[in-house]
Amino acid sequence: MINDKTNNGGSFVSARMNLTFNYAAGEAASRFLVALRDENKIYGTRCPSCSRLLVPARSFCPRCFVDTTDWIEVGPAGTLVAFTLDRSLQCHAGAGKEESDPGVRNCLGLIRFDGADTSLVHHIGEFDVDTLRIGMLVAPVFIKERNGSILDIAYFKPVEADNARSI
Amino acid sequence: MRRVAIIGTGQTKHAKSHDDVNQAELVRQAATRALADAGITYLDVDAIVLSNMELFEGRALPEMWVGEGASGYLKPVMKIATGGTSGTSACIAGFHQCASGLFDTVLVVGWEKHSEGATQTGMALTDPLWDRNIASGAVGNFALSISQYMAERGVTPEQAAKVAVKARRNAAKNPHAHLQMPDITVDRVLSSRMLADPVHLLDMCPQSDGACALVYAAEDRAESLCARPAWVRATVTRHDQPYIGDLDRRLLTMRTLRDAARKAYQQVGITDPLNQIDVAEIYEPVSYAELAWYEALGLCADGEAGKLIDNGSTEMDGVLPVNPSGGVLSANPVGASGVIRVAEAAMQIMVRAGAHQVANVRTALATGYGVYAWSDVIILSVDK
Amino acid sequence: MNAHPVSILGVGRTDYEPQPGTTIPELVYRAVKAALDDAGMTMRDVDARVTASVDLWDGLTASNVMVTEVVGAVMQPESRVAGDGLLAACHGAMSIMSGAYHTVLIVAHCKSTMGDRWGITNWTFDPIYQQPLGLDDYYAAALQLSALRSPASLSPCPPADGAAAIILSSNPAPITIRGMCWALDEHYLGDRDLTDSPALRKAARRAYDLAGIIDPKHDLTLAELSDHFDHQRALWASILGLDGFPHLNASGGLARGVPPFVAGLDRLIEIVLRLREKTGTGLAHGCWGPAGQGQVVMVVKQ
Amino acid sequence: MTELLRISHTMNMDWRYGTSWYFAKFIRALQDKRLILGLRCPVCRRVYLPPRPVCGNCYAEMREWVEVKDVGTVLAATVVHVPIIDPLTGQPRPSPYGMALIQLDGADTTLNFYLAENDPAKLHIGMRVRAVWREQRTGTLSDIVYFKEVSS
Repeated sequence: MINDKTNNGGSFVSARMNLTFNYAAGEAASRFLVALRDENKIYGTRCPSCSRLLVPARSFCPRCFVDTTDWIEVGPAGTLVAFTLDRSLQCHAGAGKEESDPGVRNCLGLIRFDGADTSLVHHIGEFDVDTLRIGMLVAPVFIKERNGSILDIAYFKPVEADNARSI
Repeated sequence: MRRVAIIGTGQTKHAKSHDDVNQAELVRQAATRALADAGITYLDVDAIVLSNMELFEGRALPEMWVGEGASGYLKPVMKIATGGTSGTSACIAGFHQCASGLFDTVLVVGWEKHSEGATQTGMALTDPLWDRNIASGAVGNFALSISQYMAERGVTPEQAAKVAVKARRNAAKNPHAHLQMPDITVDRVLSSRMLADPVHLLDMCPQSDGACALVYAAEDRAESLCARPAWVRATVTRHDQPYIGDLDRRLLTMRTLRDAARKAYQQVGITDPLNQIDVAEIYEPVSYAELAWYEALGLCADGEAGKLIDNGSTEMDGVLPVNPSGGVLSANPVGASGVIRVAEAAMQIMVRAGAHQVANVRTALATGYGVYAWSDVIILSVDK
Repeated sequence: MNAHPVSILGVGRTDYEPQPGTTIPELVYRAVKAALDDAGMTMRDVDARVTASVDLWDGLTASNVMVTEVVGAVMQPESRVAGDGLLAACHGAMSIMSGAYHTVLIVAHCKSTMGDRWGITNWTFDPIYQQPLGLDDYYAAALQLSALRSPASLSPCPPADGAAAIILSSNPAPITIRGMCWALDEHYLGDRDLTDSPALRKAARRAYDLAGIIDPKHDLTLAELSDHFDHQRALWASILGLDGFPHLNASGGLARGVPPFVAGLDRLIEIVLRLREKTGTGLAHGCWGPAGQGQVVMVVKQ
Repeated sequence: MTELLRISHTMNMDWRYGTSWYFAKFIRALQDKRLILGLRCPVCRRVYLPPRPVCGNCYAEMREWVEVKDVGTVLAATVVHVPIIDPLTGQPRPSPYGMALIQLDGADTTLNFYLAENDPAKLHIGMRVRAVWREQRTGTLSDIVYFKEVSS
């Protein structure tokens, strides 16, 4: 084994990549995003083989490799099944969101809708750090100017069970 | 080494843009078609090898998302990337996986969606300390090497244009090919826009969205599933130095392809490639390169490539049809292009090439090309 | 895999630490030279090589181009896995088992301090549903920690730059590969049970079958796991059937700072070095992608 | 028919590329002294540009520096008419422009570089060219503007 503590005598050169990519969503994800944009609705698709309801909607089941069939509306409220709220995340740059937005605390969650067999990842906002817990009911807060993106939902926020339908 | 054959292939339509499918769905189209062609289901696939130029679409570990489109859930999935040769490298890796005895059925899928990215810029993301200061794109770099090639070998723009015409006329018989220009003529090639002297627009390959898949099976399985499998008889890889200026007259010498072909021919017992090979699918990113590859592949003596295209030897009805599919000049989803070469060669052996089928194919040659002068050579045969 | 096992003839690696002034080719050259020296070989003895690196981490298109010369690939065969180095070792071993080559050099390299360590991993997530949320490997691990209901803080291994190399051969030698496999989990984080890894389960089962391992805790002498985050060590161990196994990550694991993609190959090197001291059966584990979506296992024996 | 969407993402990140001893020395000589340095292989004696730690043909370490002239011979030439996106600026490079593979006196590899001349009729293999240097050099290969025919 070598020990390479030799003085290298090198420095470094910085270079930036500034590139824009335009990804085709495909028919299924486009339909999901259009429903989100135009109808405030969240859809899943069902696998005819394993019967799982996959959310967000997609064209095929990754486990059974068959086309999904039925489109089924879920939510809007769902159950928080995991979330990131770690002290180290306070200084973790990344998640493309405004640090200044008081509703967002670098918190991402997994949300399981009734009837769905998979969870949706999204931001969690407008919460009280001390009371946020797994099992809580959360509902989407939509932005005003929609453009057909998963970010047409700003975040999910905790709600009382009674209010879940009124968001 | 246990025998391994290709028993099925599948391609998408290669096109300027595929908006109806995302990358995973594009891959699934090709994979599904290959499985159907092989007469198997995704459950029969033991392992998967993927090929893609990730920075063209700005992806990091694209197999994580796109692998699902190849039925990768809970399967051994390996992503191979070696520049332009990625597709042929993946085909060779998949062959090794199957021949190793670890896996009986291996699926290889290559894809690219150039419409989603900034290919030209992505391609220029080479050595930041050197190449990025002197970027002239693939066209400029080819044009430089072509100027040397023309000067020494006396090849003419008309002869190169004939290669471009042959490719697009063949492509007109291939429903998967991107460029469909059955009426193309030498004059149209020569009057198309000059990109970099002497390379015209129609001398160059397009940028395509597309995917291609093929299925390998080990001996027993191949014979039980396929009446006429395409047996893999030789695979040889040769890489070369990293900078264009390192390569002494690269198109003239193309030492990697020369050496790889010689070794592959040795393994199969080919001494007269022009007459002993029945069809070739070679990776020609520009018309002039095909002429240079004729020489490097030993299809003719150095300096005779122009004659070979003039006398029609490599046309569909010639002694050795080259690129019946239309080649890279007619469709170039980079990560898939090498897989397409191998799949098209296999289709010729399996007699599944449809309107661009060559008669009586027993031995087929496929090549991969990438970086400045990297080569893969693969020989398939109807004989084990 | 027992008929003609692939042997490990030499191992080499650089120091792992931030090395901002050093080029990737130079790092790779040091690791390759160390492995050749360790095996008592020269580059002429090598038939082919498999490198492991990922473009976006290196900030280069086709990043293996830059290491062509230092891995001895001029006019020679090279393949390249865009993933963990232990996968490259699997590729090399299969190439030998296929009869294509006798001796294959495996090299993995990454300078994780070159770029935005976590920002890069945002580009792994599907661009439609997950990438826009700003997900990256750090968040994925944090969700995994939450799903595990762990009170612990998220603890990633320190960033580092470096390269590792091993030499595989069909020539008989004391240390041989007895089993290997790898697999991918689902991509959408919400599809996965983050408290489990079916991919690791599947890969381990095949590797154990090939190696004839029935009771891992009894049949294995030591194991080196890729704990990119501290909480993953116990999770992977439990899935591998190694709960409470005393000889786990004797090296200290990735906590001492091992670059991504080098990590799995470095686990194998740790196993080889220990098996040279004391015979036994070792397991090397690698994983790559969000919350270990990709999993690879290799079993070696002396 | 569903409306088909595309999702845009912009990658805007920095990378720090190490230079090691060999590129650091090359750049310093270029910037400070307008000097082009190559490394010589101890086995095949080829002089390499750009410098690198190992000769790929011989697998030999290179440590011997050689001064290469900023004058050389054109071995291949073209005029590029398409506006290639310059990866350094992200902007199209003004076209047409001349490019050549230039064998600098003292080097065995060729340098691909821009030419001052962009008329294909005035370019020929074998022509002698000299580097035109920037007044304000920053320590990159771009410290050379282009190569210009040596007037006889």
